[in-house]
Order: sequence, then C-alpha cells, then structure tokens
Amino acid sequence: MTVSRTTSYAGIAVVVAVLPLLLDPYWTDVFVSIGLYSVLALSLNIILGQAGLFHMGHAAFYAVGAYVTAIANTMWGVPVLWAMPFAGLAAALFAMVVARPIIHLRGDYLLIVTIGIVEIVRIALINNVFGLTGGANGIFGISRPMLFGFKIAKPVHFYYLVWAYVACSILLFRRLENSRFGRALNYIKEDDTAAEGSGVNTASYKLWAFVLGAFWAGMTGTIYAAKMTIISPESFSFWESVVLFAIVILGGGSNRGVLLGAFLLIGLPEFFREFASARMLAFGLAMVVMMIFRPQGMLPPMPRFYKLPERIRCITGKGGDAAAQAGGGA
Amino acid sequence: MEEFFQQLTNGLAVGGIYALIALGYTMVYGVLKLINFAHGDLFTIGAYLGFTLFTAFGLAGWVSGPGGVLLVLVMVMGLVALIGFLLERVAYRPLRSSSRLSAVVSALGASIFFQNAVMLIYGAKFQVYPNDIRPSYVLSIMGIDVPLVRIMMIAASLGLMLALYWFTQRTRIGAAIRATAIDQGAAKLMGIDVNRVISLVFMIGPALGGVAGVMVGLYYGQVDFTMGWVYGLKAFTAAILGGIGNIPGAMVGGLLLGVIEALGAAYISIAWKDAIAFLVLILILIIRPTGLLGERVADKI
Amino acid sequence: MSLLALRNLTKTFGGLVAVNNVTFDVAEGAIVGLIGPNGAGKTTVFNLITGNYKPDSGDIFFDGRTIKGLPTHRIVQQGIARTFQTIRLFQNMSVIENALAGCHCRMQSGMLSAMLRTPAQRAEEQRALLRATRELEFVGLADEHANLAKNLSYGNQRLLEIARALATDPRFIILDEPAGGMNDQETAALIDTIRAIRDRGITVLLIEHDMSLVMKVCEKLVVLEYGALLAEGVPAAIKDDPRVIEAYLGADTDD
Amino acid sequence: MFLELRDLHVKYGNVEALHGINVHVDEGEIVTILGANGAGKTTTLMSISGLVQPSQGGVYFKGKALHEMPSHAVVREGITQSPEGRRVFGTLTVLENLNLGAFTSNDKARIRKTRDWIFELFPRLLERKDQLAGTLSGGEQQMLAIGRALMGDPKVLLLDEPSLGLAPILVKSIFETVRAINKTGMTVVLVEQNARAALKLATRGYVLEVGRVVMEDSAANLLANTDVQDAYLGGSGH
Repeated sequence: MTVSRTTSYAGIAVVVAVLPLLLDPYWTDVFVSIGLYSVLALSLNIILGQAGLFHMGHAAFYAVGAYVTAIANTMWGVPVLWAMPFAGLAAALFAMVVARPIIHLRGDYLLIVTIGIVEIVRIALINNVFGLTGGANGIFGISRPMLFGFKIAKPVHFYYLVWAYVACSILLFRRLENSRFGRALNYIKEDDTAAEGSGVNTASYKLWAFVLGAFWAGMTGTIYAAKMTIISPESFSFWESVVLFAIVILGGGSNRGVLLGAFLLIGLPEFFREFASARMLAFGLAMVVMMIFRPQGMLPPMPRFYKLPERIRCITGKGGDAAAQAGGGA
Repeated sequence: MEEFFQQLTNGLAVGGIYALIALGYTMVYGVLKLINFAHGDLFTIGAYLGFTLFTAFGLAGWVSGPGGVLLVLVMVMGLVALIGFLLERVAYRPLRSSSRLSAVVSALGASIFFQNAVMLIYGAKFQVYPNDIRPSYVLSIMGIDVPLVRIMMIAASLGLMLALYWFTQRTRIGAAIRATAIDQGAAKLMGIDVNRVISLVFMIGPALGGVAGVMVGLYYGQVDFTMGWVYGLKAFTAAILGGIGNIPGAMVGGLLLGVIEALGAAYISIAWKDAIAFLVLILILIIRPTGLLGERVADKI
Repeated sequence: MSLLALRNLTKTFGGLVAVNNVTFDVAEGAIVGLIGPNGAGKTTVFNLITGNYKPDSGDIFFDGRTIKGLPTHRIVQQGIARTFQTIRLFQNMSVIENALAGCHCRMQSGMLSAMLRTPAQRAEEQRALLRATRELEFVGLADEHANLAKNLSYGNQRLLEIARALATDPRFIILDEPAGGMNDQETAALIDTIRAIRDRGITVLLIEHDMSLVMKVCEKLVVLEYGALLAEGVPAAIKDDPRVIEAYLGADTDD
Repeated sequence: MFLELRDLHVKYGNVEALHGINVHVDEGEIVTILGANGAGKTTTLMSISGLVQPSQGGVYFKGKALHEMPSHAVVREGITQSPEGRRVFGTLTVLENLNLGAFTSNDKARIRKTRDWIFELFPRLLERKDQLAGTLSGGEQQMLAIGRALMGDPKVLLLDEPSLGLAPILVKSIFETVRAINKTGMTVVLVEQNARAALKLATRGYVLEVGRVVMEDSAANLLANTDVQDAYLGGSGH
C-alpha cells in the first residue's frame, strides 16, 4: 500500500517537474492556478476531509492572508514573502475568533454559518474596513516576490514556487495525518460522542483544525497576492469557497484526491474553453451524479498502515501481567 | 415617523418574500432534515418563468390587469412545483439513506446546475419585467404615501401563508405532513405513504418560492440569475430565526428579518444591509440554535 | 473505600424524571451490576457519570473528588472509561486505530511535533501502538488489527469497545450491556474477560440484561425502577427480593 | 394460514439480527413474543409492518406477501402497530394523533364509531383530547399509541412493549384492555419483557434469543417452564 502511494507521488513529482518544459506561458499559468487551488484545498481538507466539519467559508481565511500581504507590502513596504507567516497568523487568529463560538454547531448549521462568515468578510472588504482594504476596487501594485535575490515574475517562476509549496504542504500534512492529531480528527469525523468518550477533547481539536487550515490558507493568500499583484473582494466570493469545497469532496479527501480534484475542476475546463459558459452546469451535474454513484469521492483516503510491535502472548485471566506490561504505554 | 413607516412597510413586503421562500426550506427540512440548497434557485426560476410568461406570451396584455398577473402566478406555481418534484426524485431520493454530507453536496450541485441553466437560457444580464403590469398607484394612509404594489405584496404573502397554515393544520394531508416531519417511521405505521408526502412537500415549497420570485420581479422590476443565492440565504436565516422545521416560525422569522433589515439599512448603514441578515443568522445560531419558536431537545446518546 | 459515589442524583428530560434521587457507592476493586427493567434509567445514570448529561441536582464523586460538570474527556482522563449500549466504534477505521483512540488521552505530542516528526513524538507513537496492541491481545482481537471495525462480528465489536476503553488506562470502567447480541460461547468468554479486567485492579460497573451473567460475575447489584433506587445488595439477596421479581417478571395480574 | 413469518432473516448492515425465524399466528389469537433486549423482538414486528426489509424469507398475511409491499400498504391490509417507545406525535394533539391512526380510511361514520369506542376504553384520552400528546404521562401516551393503532380498524394489532416504563397498576389496566380488544375478535401479537403478565394473557408464545426462536409453546406451558423463568431472573423462579 505504502509502496503504491510513494510511487504515485514520485510519478506526480516527475511529471510536475518536467511539465513547464512542454507548456507555453498560458498553460503554465493554468498550472500555477491548479497548484494554488491544490494547497487551498489541502488546507480545507484538514477541516472538511479529516475532521468532517462542513466548512464552506474557506475563502474568508484566504482573503485575510491575501489582504494582510497586500497591505503590508503596499503600505509598509514589507517584502512579499516575508509577509507570509504574518498572513498565516492573521488568518489563524481570525479563524480562532470566528470559529470558537460556532464550532459546536451541527453539520449543516455550521455550513450555513461559514457561508455567512465569508459573505460578511466580502462585504466588509467592499466597505473598506479600517480604510485599509481599498473598497470594491481592492489593492493594486503588490510587488513581485524575491527569493534569494531572484525576482519571481514569469509564470514559470511562479510555477516552481507554487509546486514546491504544494510538495512541502503534502509532506507536512501527510505526517500530520499519521499522528495522534490526525487520528483525533478522524475520530471526531466518525463519531463525535465516541471520540469525546474515549478521552479526545473534541472541541479543542475542531478548533485547531480550523486554525491550522486557516493558517495555511492565509499563507497561500500571500502567494496569490504576489502572483496577481492586484486583489479585490470579488476574488474571495462565496463561489471560491464552493469550488474548494467541491475539490475536496469530489477528490475524496485524500491528498492525491485533492490534487486530482484541483486538476479536474480548475485545469480541465481550460481544455473546453469553447464550452466555458456550460462548465459550471456540468460541474453542478457532476456533483449530483457523484454523490449518487460514488459518494466517497474519486480517491478516498486509504486506511493507515501500522507496523505492530512484536506480539507478546497475553492470556485472558492472567490480566495482572497484561496490566503491568501495558502500563508502560501510559 | 414617515421614514419609519416607509421602512416598516418595505420591510414587511420584503419580509413576506423571505417568509414565502423560508417556508420551502423549513418544510423540506421538517420532513427530510435536509437543507435544500437548490431552493433559492427554484425561486430564481420562478422569477424568470414569470418574466417569460409576461413578455414572450404577453399574457398580461391578453388577459387584462390583475387577472393576467394572477394567471401568471398560478402557472408559475404549477411549473416550479413540477421542477421541485423532479429535483427531489433525481437529486435527493437516491440519497435518502446516504450520509448527510452526500445530500448536502448533491443539493449544492443541483443549485449550481439550476443557476447556470438559467444563465445559459436567459443570459448573464438582468432581465426587466414589463412596466405596465405592476400597479403604479400610490395609496395615502394617514397622510403617508405607500405604493399600492407594496400593500398588495404584503397581502399576497400573508394570504398564501394563511392558506398554507390552514392546509397544514386543518386537513388530513396537512396532518400527514406534520406527522412525517415528527417521526417518519411512526407515520409509516399510520399507513401514510411517506414518499408521497415528501414529493408533495417538494411541490408546495417550490410553488411558494416561485410565487415569491414573480413578486420580486413585480416589486423591483428586474430579476437576475444570481438572486436566488442572496434571497435563499436570507430566507434560510428567516427559517432558522423562527426555528427550522416550524411552519409558523418561518412566517414570523421572514417578516421579522425583513423588518430588521429594512430598519438596519435605514438607520445604521445601507452598505452593510446584506451583512445584517448574516449577522442575525450567526447570532441566533450561537445564542439560541433552535430559533425563536423552536423547542430544545436533548440529543439521545 | 468507595471509588465512585453517587449522591442524590436527579435528571429530568422535559418533565419526565429519568433518574430520581439516586444514591449508591461502588467500592474500589468491585464488580457491580446496575440492573432494572427497560426504561428504568440505567443508561442515563451512566451518561451522568461520564459527563454526557449534566445532572439537575446531586453530586458524583470519583476517588473523593467531585466530577460533576466536567467535560467527558476530562472525566476519561481522571480514569473513568466506558462502552456504549449501541456500539459506537469508529466504523470506517481499522481495529488498531480504534484501540489507539483510547491511548489518545495519555499522549502529549501535538500538531507541530507531528509535522517535525520529533524523536519524542515517534517514541510516543510506538508506546501507544504497543499499548493498543496489548489491549487487543487482552480481548483477543490482535489478529483483526488491520480489519475495519465495521467488518467485525457483533460480539467482536463489543470486545473492541472494551479494548478501546481499557487503552485509556482507567481505574474504573463502565460497561453498558456488554453481552448484548452475543451468543452463549461469546458471553461465557466475556465473563472471563470482565473478571480479568477486575484482576488488573480496575473497578467494573456494568448494565446487563442477561441475568445469568449478572448473577455469575457481579459481587453487588444495584436495582433501578422508574429512575429510582429499588434495591441494593449481593446477588443472592437481590434475586429473592420480591420487589425485584415483580419489577422483572411483572406483577401477578391476578393478585 | 392467517399470519405467517417464514424463515425470516433481517440484516442491519453487516450484522444479521434475525437468523431465520418461523412464527405463525391464527385468527383471533393473542400470540406473545418474549426475549431479552437485543433478541430481535422489535425487529420481528417492524418486519411485519414493512419498516425493515427481510434479507431472506418473508411475511405472509392470508397468502399475500407483506414483505413485498410498502409499509403504508401493510396498514391498508389491516395490520397496525403500537410501536416500542410509543412514538406518539408529540407536537400534535391527542385527537390529531387518533385521527392519523385512521389515515387510510375515508369512512367518516366508521371512524367516529371507532373513536367513541377508544374513548370508552381509555376515558383519560377523552379528557385530554385537545392536549398535545407530548405533554401526556407515559401511561397516557401508551393508551394513545394503542388507541391510535386501533383507529385503523385492524385485523391484526401488533403491540411492542406496552408495559414499558409503566407502573404495575397501569400495566394491569392496559393488559385488561388488550384482553377486551381481543374479545372483539381482533388478533393480537404482543411483544413483551413483562413475561408473566404477557403469558397470562396470551394463547401461545415464542421465546427469542439472539435472533432465533428457541421455544414455542402454549402460554400455559411456557408459564410453567423453568427455563423461561431462568432466562428472566437467572434461575430465581421456583
């Protein structure tokens, strides 16, 4: 199982590395978008896929990161990539504040509230809150990022920046999944009450899922702002959230599923540009059909693999020994 | 005082629309425990069907005056009810025993499908309702001028709500709907065909939503393909406000939200008008998730 | 000395008194059975102890300290583990992951150490895995470790719930109808398991309808009826108590 | 054969709850089904009513295959149920609950007659006819659940644990009412934990254990059987 997972990642890595050699700038740009949506969907996947929390307001976190970057860069001259951790922190902080009171809400209620949050954020941005966000026109003139004295400006530069970021994210998220934290989120998704009854602080883990997802989305907002050099409230509409939601659900919740979902939802429509107006129609239909025939998504996560420690026979009835030995695990 | 009265009547008119749409959400939620995300788009479809009937076939000119409007309303009700019926059959019934998330995603997909279907058919530009079909009289009530169309809107939505209330409270089928919402299994034991009840609910709700769509066209004079989302979300807020699943609650919640929004826009800030509804939604869910008329029930473990 | 003490516990649900002024003690190292007809409020008592419900009045003491009002995961941390009447496993996760859920509250590593794969985090994972494996061996499910929980037989699902509860390293375990849906052989094996749990020094409180199991394994019985305490004592005394017989077999309608 | 369950298997997910049970009920009988929690009693009644589908075998009523019908058609065949936990419609009035019991009927005169008879059986319900069912006491809700099932004018009445959570005095009166109902010629299938009371009322009985019929006999024989007593109180009944 692990072999096939590793080889498939290696395959993806090789394809991703050589792809720009074959593509013109336009298509390179398309793949930059696919990469950005992949990271955003990966960060949403922690909340929606791993913890099973119906969150449809991810664009709000992404927006906070992008605006923090834009403001820091255009007003205070902070280099774009330096703003990245602050963008992440700002989004994480925002998530902590807004998610805490709503975290206990039942599935579909949470969904509606997160939609409400993303709408409020968009309206706030249009209304030029604190006089910083530039109203409906947004902020423009964000400078190009510099990395080790190298200016990142061409699509191919962004391509490698974004996909390196995707690779890092997948590596870290995979580790996270295969840990106490990742398991706890899955327990919550499977059965909230049983998780709490097994000693998992469900409220806290749900909040941390939100905070981590928001942190990553905020950092991704930095790269988005750098690539676009201009951002406006309409880039963070509710529909962005819907697209991200669909990438995770249709992909199936595994990291590879997210990559596939991002490719299909962001990349594929580019192949059918003449039917561009009908693509959302097909997209909506695909969601319905998918739920009827394959509700688990295209690539659902595979069960984790554990290498069990060497067996020691334990005879029921001589439990005293078992307790003594088992006590070491506490 | 005049300003207040204007905003109040305006709020009631808009609130009536919210209430009519909210009834669809709350009835579907009642029987299926599902948020029908596509409901807002059924409202849009109603508005556009009304537009088509008024313009393309010129029904308003053919049958003069209020009769034509009434005819269009009835036709829209029937057509949208049919779409609602098909929606449930295609997108929801196969998922009856699936997880909640599957049904929610399917509902979202249906919503995206409807919205884009409307856009492909009618174009992305807004459409203008013919001007001559809506009454332009202005009534003077205690020295304050109120457009007749506003009064008619309030009357129409109240009339429809009362009719629905009577239907659910006083008829055999209405009792079957309420019973199905409380306990589907027990309803089956009464010999109620639960599938038919669900189909019926998916016709009544959309029919009311469709009427609301035409009313918006008549009130504001124009309709656009994205309006279903904003109205849908607000109507859903109204349903939650009144306690989801609760029919009188949806009525009260809708009117209340309309008035809150109108007064908020007038006295606080018009720029934040759309945010008010969402803020109300979030606050009500945090403070009293069961809504104003809902009951608190302990979760069974 | 009593490990768990319930004092005048009352819980109502919208007018219906589910638990009415219940007081009893569970001594450390004992196996106590909580019995009574359906709807007598037994599971509600369990849910009050584990913090799933908040009592309207009364108090719950564990090892001398009140645990009333604590969130469930804190109560688990204090050493009270439970199983559920209607099986609540993580159905789409493997057997070993279900057992690992119990280890969670005895682990420390968080998000960052997982991303960095620190040596401490890896060592802790190994320890948890060992513990979880031991508990699966204890209930006899080690060979099923890679199976999904939903693919286990009914009886084995019940055992897995027990393993998960034991992995929390409890001092006190609450079993809600552990023999429900088990056949005779499985029930016989369960009796051994329950005794083995007690022999590990863990106090056991259980709800069970299978009276032969209750009579064999419990040292003390607490009988509830209509949410109130009906009787309390050793099994031999309880089974001859006319009030209990009446509650179970039903009153002689001809009387 | 009046009502017959033939080799009935029921599965919930991967778990089989009934492993092929055979039960038959003759017209005019009271048949009781006994067993511990989780033995499959409620599943048995639910599969008669069509709320759960058998994975194998079937339910036949006067030769018709009930398991091939939707649940509402089963009610039209004349089989109604007072389910476990009563499941009255809490936010509807007592009268509305009763009227829903007659949902399948259009015969207004018949409905009124049956309703008057039910008010005679349970005068408490008449007193409280405009009250919301959720505000009734447990015993009153049980009367309502039985009354509601009777409103369908059934040929077979299925009763699932009518004594659940009721005080002995109420149990007695409920069981007396069941006897009176049976005297009118109605067939009754009674699922009970209260074994002694159920067996005194019934003509025949079945004992279920983990999804299997382990005993089938006349009620009198079962009542005298020490195994039955053992199953209920761990061998206390002497």
